[in-house]
Parts: sequence; C-alpha cells; structure tokens
Amino acid sequence: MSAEREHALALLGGMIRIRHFEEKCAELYGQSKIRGFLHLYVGQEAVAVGVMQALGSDDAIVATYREHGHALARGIDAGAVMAEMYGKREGTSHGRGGSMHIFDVSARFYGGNAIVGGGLPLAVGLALADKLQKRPRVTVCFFGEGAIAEGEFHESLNLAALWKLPVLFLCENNLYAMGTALARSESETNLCVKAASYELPAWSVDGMDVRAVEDAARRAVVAVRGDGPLFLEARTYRFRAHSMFDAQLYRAKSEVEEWKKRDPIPSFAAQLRAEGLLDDESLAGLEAAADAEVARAVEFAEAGTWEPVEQLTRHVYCERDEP
Amino acid sequence: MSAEREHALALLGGMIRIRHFEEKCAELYGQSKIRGFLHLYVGQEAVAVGVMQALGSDDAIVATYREHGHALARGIDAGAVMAEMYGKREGTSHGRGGSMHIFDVSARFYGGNAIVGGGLPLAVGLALADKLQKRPRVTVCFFGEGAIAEGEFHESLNLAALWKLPVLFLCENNLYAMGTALARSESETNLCVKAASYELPAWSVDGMDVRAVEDAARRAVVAVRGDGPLFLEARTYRFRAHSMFDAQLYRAKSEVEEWKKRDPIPSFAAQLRAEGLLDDESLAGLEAAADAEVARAVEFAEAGTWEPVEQLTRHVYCERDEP
Amino acid sequence: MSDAAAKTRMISFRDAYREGLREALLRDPRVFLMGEDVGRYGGTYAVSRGLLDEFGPERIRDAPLSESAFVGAGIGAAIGGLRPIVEIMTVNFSLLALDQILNSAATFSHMSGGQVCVPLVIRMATGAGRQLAAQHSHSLEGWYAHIPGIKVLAPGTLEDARGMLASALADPNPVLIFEHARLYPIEGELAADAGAVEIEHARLRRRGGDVSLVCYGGTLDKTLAAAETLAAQGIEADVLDLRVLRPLDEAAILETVSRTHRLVIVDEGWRSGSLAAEVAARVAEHAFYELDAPIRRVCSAEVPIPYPKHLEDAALPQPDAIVAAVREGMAAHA
Amino acid sequence: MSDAAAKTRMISFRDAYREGLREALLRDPRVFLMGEDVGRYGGTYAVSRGLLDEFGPERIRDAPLSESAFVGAGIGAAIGGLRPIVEIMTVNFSLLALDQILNSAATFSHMSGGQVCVPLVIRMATGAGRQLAAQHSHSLEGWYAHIPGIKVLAPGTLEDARGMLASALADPNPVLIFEHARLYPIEGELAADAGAVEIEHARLRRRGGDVSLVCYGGTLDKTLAAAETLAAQGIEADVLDLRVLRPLDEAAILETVSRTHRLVIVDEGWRSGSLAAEVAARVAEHAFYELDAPIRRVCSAEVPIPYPKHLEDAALPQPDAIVAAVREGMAAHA
Ligand SMILES: Cc1ncc(C[n+]2csc(CCOP(=O)(O)OP(=O)(O)O)c2C)c(N)n1
Ligand SMILES: Cc1ncc(C[n+]2csc(CCOP(=O)(O)OP(=O)(O)O)c2C)c(N)n1
Ligand SMILES: [Mg+2]
Ligand SMILES: [Mg+2]
Repeated sequence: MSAEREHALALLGGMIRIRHFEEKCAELYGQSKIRGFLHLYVGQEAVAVGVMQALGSDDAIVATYREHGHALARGIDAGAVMAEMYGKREGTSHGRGGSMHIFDVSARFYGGNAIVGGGLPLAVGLALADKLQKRPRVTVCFFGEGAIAEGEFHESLNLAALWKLPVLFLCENNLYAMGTALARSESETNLCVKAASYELPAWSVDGMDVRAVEDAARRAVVAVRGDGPLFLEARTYRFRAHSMFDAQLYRAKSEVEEWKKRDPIPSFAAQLRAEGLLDDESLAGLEAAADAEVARAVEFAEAGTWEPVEQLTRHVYCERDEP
Repeated sequence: MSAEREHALALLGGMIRIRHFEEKCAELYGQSKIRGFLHLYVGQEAVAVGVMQALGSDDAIVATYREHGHALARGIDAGAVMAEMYGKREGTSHGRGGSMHIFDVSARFYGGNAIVGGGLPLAVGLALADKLQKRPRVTVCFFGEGAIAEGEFHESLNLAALWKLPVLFLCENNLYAMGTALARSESETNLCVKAASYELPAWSVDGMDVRAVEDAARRAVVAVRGDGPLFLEARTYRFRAHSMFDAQLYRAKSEVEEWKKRDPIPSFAAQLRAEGLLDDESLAGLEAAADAEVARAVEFAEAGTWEPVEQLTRHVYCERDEP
Repeated sequence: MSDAAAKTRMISFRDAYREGLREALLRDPRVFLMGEDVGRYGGTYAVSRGLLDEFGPERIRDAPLSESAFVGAGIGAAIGGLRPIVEIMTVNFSLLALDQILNSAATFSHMSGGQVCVPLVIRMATGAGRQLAAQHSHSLEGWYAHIPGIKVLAPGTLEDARGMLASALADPNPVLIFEHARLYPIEGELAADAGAVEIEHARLRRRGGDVSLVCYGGTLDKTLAAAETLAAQGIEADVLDLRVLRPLDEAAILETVSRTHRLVIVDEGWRSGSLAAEVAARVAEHAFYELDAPIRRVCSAEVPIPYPKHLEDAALPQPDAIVAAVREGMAAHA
Repeated sequence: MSDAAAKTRMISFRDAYREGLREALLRDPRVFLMGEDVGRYGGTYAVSRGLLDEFGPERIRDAPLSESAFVGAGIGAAIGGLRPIVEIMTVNFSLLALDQILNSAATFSHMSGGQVCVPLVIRMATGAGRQLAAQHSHSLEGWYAHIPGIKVLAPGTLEDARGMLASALADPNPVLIFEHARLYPIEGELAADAGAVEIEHARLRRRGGDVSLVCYGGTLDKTLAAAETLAAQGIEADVLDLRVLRPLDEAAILETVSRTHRLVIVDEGWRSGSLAAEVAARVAEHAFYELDAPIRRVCSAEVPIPYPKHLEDAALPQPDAIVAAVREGMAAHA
C-alpha cells in the first residue's frame, strides 16, 4: 500500500473507530453500564484525529470532558478507555475518573477536565516546564468555543504569549456551549480576532475536513515548537446532544441535518474514493476493525474488576516517595 | 469671569485640591493618623478631574483603592473623605472602610474596591440595572492597566459589549502595577487593541492633559449613553510609591523625573497663563482655597468620633426593612 | 392545619423550584433570572424550562461562561435597584465567582457603613450522588456558611424548595440557596397553596427523644430513612433539619440536644471543616452538660468523589452509616 | 540540644522565610518562585527581596495579575517536572485561584488513579491586624484545611518559617503555606543552623496542665502571651501549636486535652465554620469523656474586618479574650 494511501486509511479508520466507540458508549449508557455525564464527540472526530497526527510521543495533550475521541486518537487503548467509563480498575484512571477524566501519563494525556477553561492554565504550566527545561516539546490544549468567555482563557493566552510558551491552543468551535450559541456568548464572534489580540498567531481551519486539520496542525506545531503559542480554531459541529440529558431546545433539527451533510467520515470516504484510495472492501475492513476493537474494549471493560471499597481514599495523596 | 475661564480654573483648582489633600494624607500617615494601606493619586489628577466633568449626578462611579482623587473630584466632601481615612464615624463609610473603601451612595460613588479587577463586574451590573429600567445613565468604571490581565476584565468587557450596556471602562494606564511594568504584564501592550477585540470602541487620551481628558470623556459619555460600552485609556503616571511601603526598585528615578516634567498641574497652569486665563493671584487663590479646605477636612476628621466598640458587628447585615 | 393546606398535589423538587421562580417573576417586575443556559437550554436540570417563553430573554437571561462577571453583575444590578436571581449552574463552578461573593457581595454593606445593601439571590445546585466524579460533586455549603454578610439556605423539603426563594428575595441581604441536585426528580406531596416560608429557623422534621439527628438539604431524606430504621429497632430520633445554614439556628440545636442528650450530625460535606463541625462545636460550647455521650458525625469521606457507584456510595453519608453511628452512641455509657 | 543548635542569631520572620527560599533555590535547580511582584518589586512584604539579582528572572518570575492562570501554571509546571513555589500575594486574592487549587491541584492525583502527582508549593500571606479592612484581612486557612488532596501549613515560629518550605518541597503533594503578615517584621532567636522541620505534627510550645490552649500561625504569640498572664494568676496552660492544619494532628490534640481536661481554641478565622470548630468537633467526638468543662473558642468576630484600629482589635482574638475564656472555663464545675 502506498504511504499516502496508508495514511489516508489511518485517518479514516481513526475517525471510524471513535465514531463506533462512542455509538457503543451511548448504547451502554442506555444500559446503565456507563453512568454520570457522557459527552459524545460525534461529528467532531476530524479534529482530534487530524491534530494528533502532528504530535510526537513527547508532546502533551490537555483535553476536556468531551475527550474520548482525543484519547483514542492519541493511541490510548480503547479497552482501558472503556473500562474507565465503566469505572473499573483496569481503566485509564483506574476507574476513579470516568468518562470526564481520562488520564494517561504514559501518553502524556493530562485529562479529562470537567471545569470549562480549567485546562488552559495547566497547559501553560506544562509548556513552561518544557521551556525552562529546554525540551523541544509542545502542549496541545483542546477546549470548546464556550471556554473563551471564561477569565482563564484570557489569563492563559496572555501568559503563554508573554512568556512565549510552546502551547497550541486548539479551540473546537462547534457553535454551542450547551445551549448557548456563540453569538449569545461572545461580542466578537470571530475567534481568531479575539485570540490575535494577545499577540499570537491565530488561524482557522475547517474542522470537518481531517486533511485540512492535519495540515494546519502540522504547520501549527512547527510554529509553536519554534516561536511559542498559536491559536487554532477548528470549525466543527456536534451532531448529538451536549450530554445525555439535553432536549436540544436551542437548535433547529434542520440545522443539525445541514451539518450532518458535512459529516467528516462519509465526506472523507467519498473524497478518498474519488482519489481512488478507498474501495468498498477496504471501507468494510475499517468498519469491521473498528467493530472488533470496540467489541474487545467492551469485553475488557466487562471483565474488569471493581476497586475494593477499602481502597476508597487511595490516591487522595500521592504515593510516590520522592517529589 | 468668563464661563471658559471659570471652567478652566475649576479644572485647575480641582487638581490642586486633590494634590494638596493627598500631600496632607502622606504627612498624616507619617503621624499614624491614617493607617493601613494608602495609595496616592499624585500625578494622575487630570484623569479623575477631567472625567468627572462629563458626568451627571445620576451617573455612577466605580473606583479602586486609589480613589481619593475620584471621590474629591466627584464632589464628595473632603472632610468626610478625610474622616474616613481616620476611621471616624463621620467618614463617608462611617469609618469602616478607610482609604481603600470610600463609598457615597448619594453621589452614586460605589467604592473603593481593593481587589484588582473586582469593580468591573459591579459596573456591568449597575449598567444592566439602568438598561433594564430604561434609565439613561452611565456607569464609569476606573481601573489600572494592571487589572487588564485579570479574568474579570475579559469577562466584564465581553458582557458589557454583548449586552450593550452603558459602561465607560476608564483605564488609567500609569505603566506600572505595583512594580510590574506593562510590558511584563501584557503580551499586547496596546491596550486599545486589546479592548477593541471585544467589539467596542476603544480610544486613548493623554492623561496628563486635563482638557484632553475632559473632552474625550464628554464624547465617550455621549457615545456610551447612546450605544453602549466604550473603553477609554488615559495615559498617565504615578509620581509616588505604589503605597506607603514601596522601595521603588522597579523604576529609575530619572524616569519619574521625566514624567514629572509633564505634571498635569503646572502644565495646565502654564497653559492657562499662556492663554491669559491665569495670573499669580488667581493661582494663589486656588492654592489657598485648597489649603483651607484641607485644613478644614483635617479639623473635621480630628473632631470626629469613634464608633463604639459595641457596634462592632453593625452593618454586617443590611438594616433596611425592605429589599 | 387549614382546609386549604390539607389540599395537596404530587410535585417534584424541580417543579417546586420552578413554581417559586415563576411566582417571583410574576410578582415583581424587578426580578430576573440570569445564568448559564437558564433560557434556551431550559436549565441544566430543567428547573427553568418554559420560563424563557413566558418571560422573555431580558428576564430569563442566558449568560456566557463567565461566572465571576455575571455574579458580579448580579451584585451591581441588585445595588442598581433590581432583584436578580443569579443561577450558578452548580456549586462546583461557584469557586470562579467566590471572590465576588466574599469580597464584594458579603462586604459591601459593612464596609460602606451600611450604605450599600445587596439584595441578591444566588441559586446553585449542589451535592453528589449521581456519579459525576471529583470536579462535579462538591458540597460546599459549609464554606459559604462561614461568610459574614450573606445568608445561606438549604431546602431539604418540597415546601422549602417551593417557598424559600420568595423569602430570600424579600431579604435585603445576599442570600444563597443550595439546591441538592439529587433531589430534583424526587416527588412528594405539597400543599396546593404552598408559598413563602420563613427563613430563620431550623425545623424538627421528626420528634423522637432518644437521640438528635441534625442534618440539612441532601441529607434530610437519608436521615429520615435512618430514623425509620432506628424506630423499628426501638430507638426514637429527633430529626432536626437546619434549613438555614447561616445564621445557624443555635437555639433549635441546643433545644433538641437538651432533650435527647445525644447528638449525631449528618452532613454531605467532607468531614474535616464541615458544617457538622460547627454544629458539634456549638453544642460542645453551649450544651456540654446536656450531653451523655460523645458527639458523632456522619460526613463524606475525605476524598475527591470517585466516579464508580460503589465508591461514591461509600464516600457519602448513607442511612446505614447513620444508623450505625446512632447505635454506637446509644451503647456509650450515659 | 547540640552545640550547633545552641548557637543562635536574631532574625525576623521575613528574613527566615527568605532564607528558606534561598536555600531551596540553591539546592534544587527545578525550584523556581512565581507570583506577582516577587522579582523587581522585591515582594510586597519584601520576603523575596534580592532573590531576583541572585537567581535571575526565569527563576524569580514576576507574573501578571492573573491569579488563576499562574497558580494553574504552577500546577502544570509541577506535573511537568519542575518544583514551583507559587506566591499568591495574599489569601484575599487566592479566591481567584481557588478553582485551580480545589478542582485541579487537589483532585488530579485521585481522579487520575494516582498517575498525576502535583508537587507544588503555594505560599501566601494571611491574616489581619494591620488595618487593611474588609477585603485584605481574611484568615481562610480553615477553608483550605477542608480540601482533601492538599496539605496546609501555618508557621507560627521562626523555626517553622525557616524550615517548612524545604519539607513542603520534599512532599509530592500540593502544599499550601500560610504566612501571617503581622509576623513578618517580628524578630527572635533562631538556631544558626536551622533547616528543614517535620511537617506532620503539632507541637506543644508550652507545657502547663490546667488547660489546653490550641492555636496556630498568627494566634500562637497571642496565646503564649495569654498563657504568661494566666501563669501569673496561677493557671498553667498547655499551648499546642497545630502547625499542620491538614491533615490535623488529632493525636496531639487529644493528648493535651486528656491531660488538662479543658480546652480553649484560638483561631483568627471567623468563628462559625472556623478551623477551631473542627478541633472542637474532634475532641467532642474522641475525647469527650476527658472533658471537665465546655469547650471554648476565641475566634474572630463575624464581621468583615473593619478599618479602625479599635474595631479591628475588637474583631480579632486578643490575649485578654483568651485569658477571659480560660478563666470562665476554670470556673465551670468539674
Ligand atoms: C466553569 C464551568 N461552568 C459551567 C460548566 C457546565 N458546562 C459543562 S460543558 C459546558 C459548555 C461548554 O461549551 P464549550 O466550551 O463550547 O465545549 P463543548 O461542550 O461545545 O465541547 C458547560 C456550560 C462547567 N463544566 N464548568
Ligand atoms: C486580585 C488582586 N491581586 C493582587 C492585588 C495586590 N495589588 C494591589 S494594587 C496592585 C497593582 C494594580 O495595578 P494597576 O491595576 O495598574 O493599578 P495602579 O495601582 O497602578 O493604580 C496589586 C498587584 C490586589 N489588590 N488584588
Ligand atoms: Mg462548544
Ligand atoms: Mg497601574
């Protein structure tokens, strides 16, 4: 297989994998296997998959409560992610965190943060540590457009720009923060204009086009590694409810349908077909592989074990000896 | 006296009054008559005096811990302000607040806030109340350039712009936040560029020129009353220490001397002389009036009484019957 | 009880809160509701659903994700003559607005020498029990009850869910109302003409005599359940619902203890530094000679709340633990 | 005591803190100090004066007025392998960073299943007594001591001011150090070779036997003064300095009470919901039978601290009030 084709199929497969995984999650939520809040990424897969292509294993990721896609795209084992959603010991966070708090230090995946805007200062700090230790690493910080209204956004972008820290601020603009449309949340809806006011480069990319995202992210990561922070807006859309308890009173069905026409998976598949890089068989192969992986993940999670209740307060304090 | 001359002398006298008042305060601090933190406004008088010309009695003011000048320029009785600094019952806040918390509701002067950035949301709310009650009032919110780094700045400007609220954000850029120079605090040091990113008009004015400030403030207040918020930067300088405990390690004496050449009081006096609006006698008259007022204020404060200790917890809860 | 009060209907906490909001909005044009997703979304917990249609976007005001600014704006609007009800989606996010609450809302009256009152109501959901994990499960009522200058309410009954808002709005001070999120869907009987309730006193929800159980908000139903279990075992408990967490109704606490001589406090806050500690301290100060046995507390374990149900259940106060604490206490020598 | 320890010099709290900082910066290249005006200004309280010249702007890092972001950046930097000391100028401004402290620093270890430790030290000035009024006089140590996942220290002696930082840096958890601002200029004797001190235990600073006085931080000197007055009146007090506010050294508290049978707690926090309440609760739970008299608390009055000296003095715990509380307690029947 050509490297080009291989990469294209990896991108497509990466998105399909996330989609299947999350559709399974929704089903498992209905069965009460997964509880609490569950925020699906359906529709936005091109962003996580595209961006992760640009990162090396030393680079760090900070994400939000809507982070299953990012975790999977980062290469974190689907079984461990699923086990986390079950609350099992075998989960990425040994079950303590659940859907909103996937952590995997070995993948430099620093959560999973359920406070909107809460991850931005963290990313600034990770980047500061890299800069002071002269490590050529990048920290990518994902957040929604809703977070832009928070003071943390403002303080963090300023710090990063002021100190020229290697942070890629990756804003997934899916147009809504729960039920609040961007125009009801920001006086200036051009997010790049906002970001540029901190004196950092600010770009926008079509978040429904995985190749465009990858390309922009690659350029962005190079820029960040050299010169400091950059803001990248990925224009995308969430196809499903904000979480599992959302009557979606705030948007018209027709709007959702309109965006679904730009679903990143079929669009990319069609493009690859047109380029002769994809046929029915290979698509079926990707689907089947995803199904199999998801099935294995569920099996793994089901077979997982519960943390004994006696361990309730474990990890409240760090168990390392040495700081 | 011509109206023009009268007004010019009022501006000059207004500044002289503040200067003399504060020089007395510094002296009284040395005598431990005034305690706690004392933040002098010396050098910045043109800003408060100029801006207050533009306000009607129905307009509101929100200020910071560096607010003696604003209180005096608003027409609050110097005796009551001085008594507040003494902590006497006859003070504006009945002595409870001291230098940093001058309140006078009858003058719509809402403090005196010692949390940097803390007054901005308050101003937004006062303006919201006016807007919802369809009152053509303006709220002027004074703050230093240091406050711009705080999340409250960001959140408040966005809210005001989004909801088109009648707030005049009046930033006194004196180049330092305690010992932190603007360039060490903001990645973008052009404050109007920052403010404009919220989609509101942002102007800058020479804060050492009282007429320029007045003129800009008048235009700004008209704009705010009609169309919503506006950001006005007054470029100024603080001649004295941040507070009474500041070794001023962070700036060169020569820099201070350079700025003192632009002292708003002698500069304006010289201008008025050149225009034939001021002579030695009238200047001496203004100085004498200021001295007399300050002397009366000190007398008033000295004669003031202490709140009985039994009243310690008074006003913790509001004494009004009806909300 | 009057005839009218005898007429009841089934209603959920959610709907009881909504009734209170509607009534307040209908009664006083100065009242408006402001917060994240209170309007178009219908409220995260559907408490405000329908109000946008009825009252319009000026009075059911969706705010951006800016907790500090919109809480501060509520303070300003209250000073400016309106009667804002600010909703902070949950207590977990209230930390972002805590500076405005403590340093502005709570201080203005005092530090202005009584000139500036802040007649503001802040509502927020609180509590755990829904597997929302470490950042979405706080119970910080006890923290807020530490702040002079504000009042703190915790409805644990439908009557209070329905009626505390009106009284909070009638108060010239900042009043915080903590709505336990676990209770929203719970239904029960409520008087057809339920309205404003007083917000000064604790209420004895059950009269026993063998032991005093003191609780509030999300621990009231659990404590009453424990009291039933205990009754079946021959132990009759007083159940005192604090209702008002600041200022505390100390007299009511001392009264029950002086009858039962034994005290167990149930509080969903983390044990150390919980509101339960304050209740214990008051009794150890002012009713020491009334006590026949050590005070006991049933609080949350000192752990960021874990996601899995079995661990979350173990972290929170449960009826079993209350029963066990009481039984241990009864066994203690008199 | 060894010969070396016997050699002492006069030093202020301010200088003792600075020595601790210098030593930490010299010893470990991963350590840096970050906060508002720590560098060019020399520190609001001059604690860090001179360090910028010695260690340069990368390690003595002035931060903009952005409490939330630079505390969060400290968390990130700690996770990223550095050992940040973040200075929040005063506890009054720490509210702006409380979300980062509670929802991030304190939760990461647990909610990541132990993967992410946060070896961060946060220092802040605390307390009243300098006529700084309602927004600049908080004592919120008790609030922080409520948070699982962090540790809280309160130096009340020169030894602790000098030595707690090193131990905090050696701890793999977030550790908060509260420096009482009133103490900075106070001078006293300190061992020439003073260094790291343990941060697990309370310390008995005076041994009496008639009554236990429990205090910490800014109330230690006042309590010791009260104990001297009491001694002159024939009452010998134990004075227990808590030092570590989270986790509390419960054993030490119970130990002193079980010897003296009387307890007075002195705490600059507002009374309701103070740390003193927690101490009282622990004793009422675990040493109830040891108590001969009601517990008493000498705390701050429940008022935003007023500016005038006579009112501020009246609002804060003072030696006189401690003496009075003890005497009332001694009069109580055994
Ligand atoms: C500080 C804070 N406030 C409120 C919430 C509740 N909340 C959770 S997600 C969300 C919307 C966030 O929108 P956005 O940042 O655009 O991300 P998206 O959900 O669209 O991915 C809100 C309001 C929260 N988690 N944290
Ligand atoms: C939230 C907060 N952080 C820190 C401080 C301490 N502080 C008081 S004034 C000040 C500098 C503010 O500078 P600026 O806003 O430029 O106003 P200026 O003093 O120059 O008038 C600082 C850091 C504070 N009062 N509030
Ligand atoms: Mg969004
Ligand atoms: Mg300044």
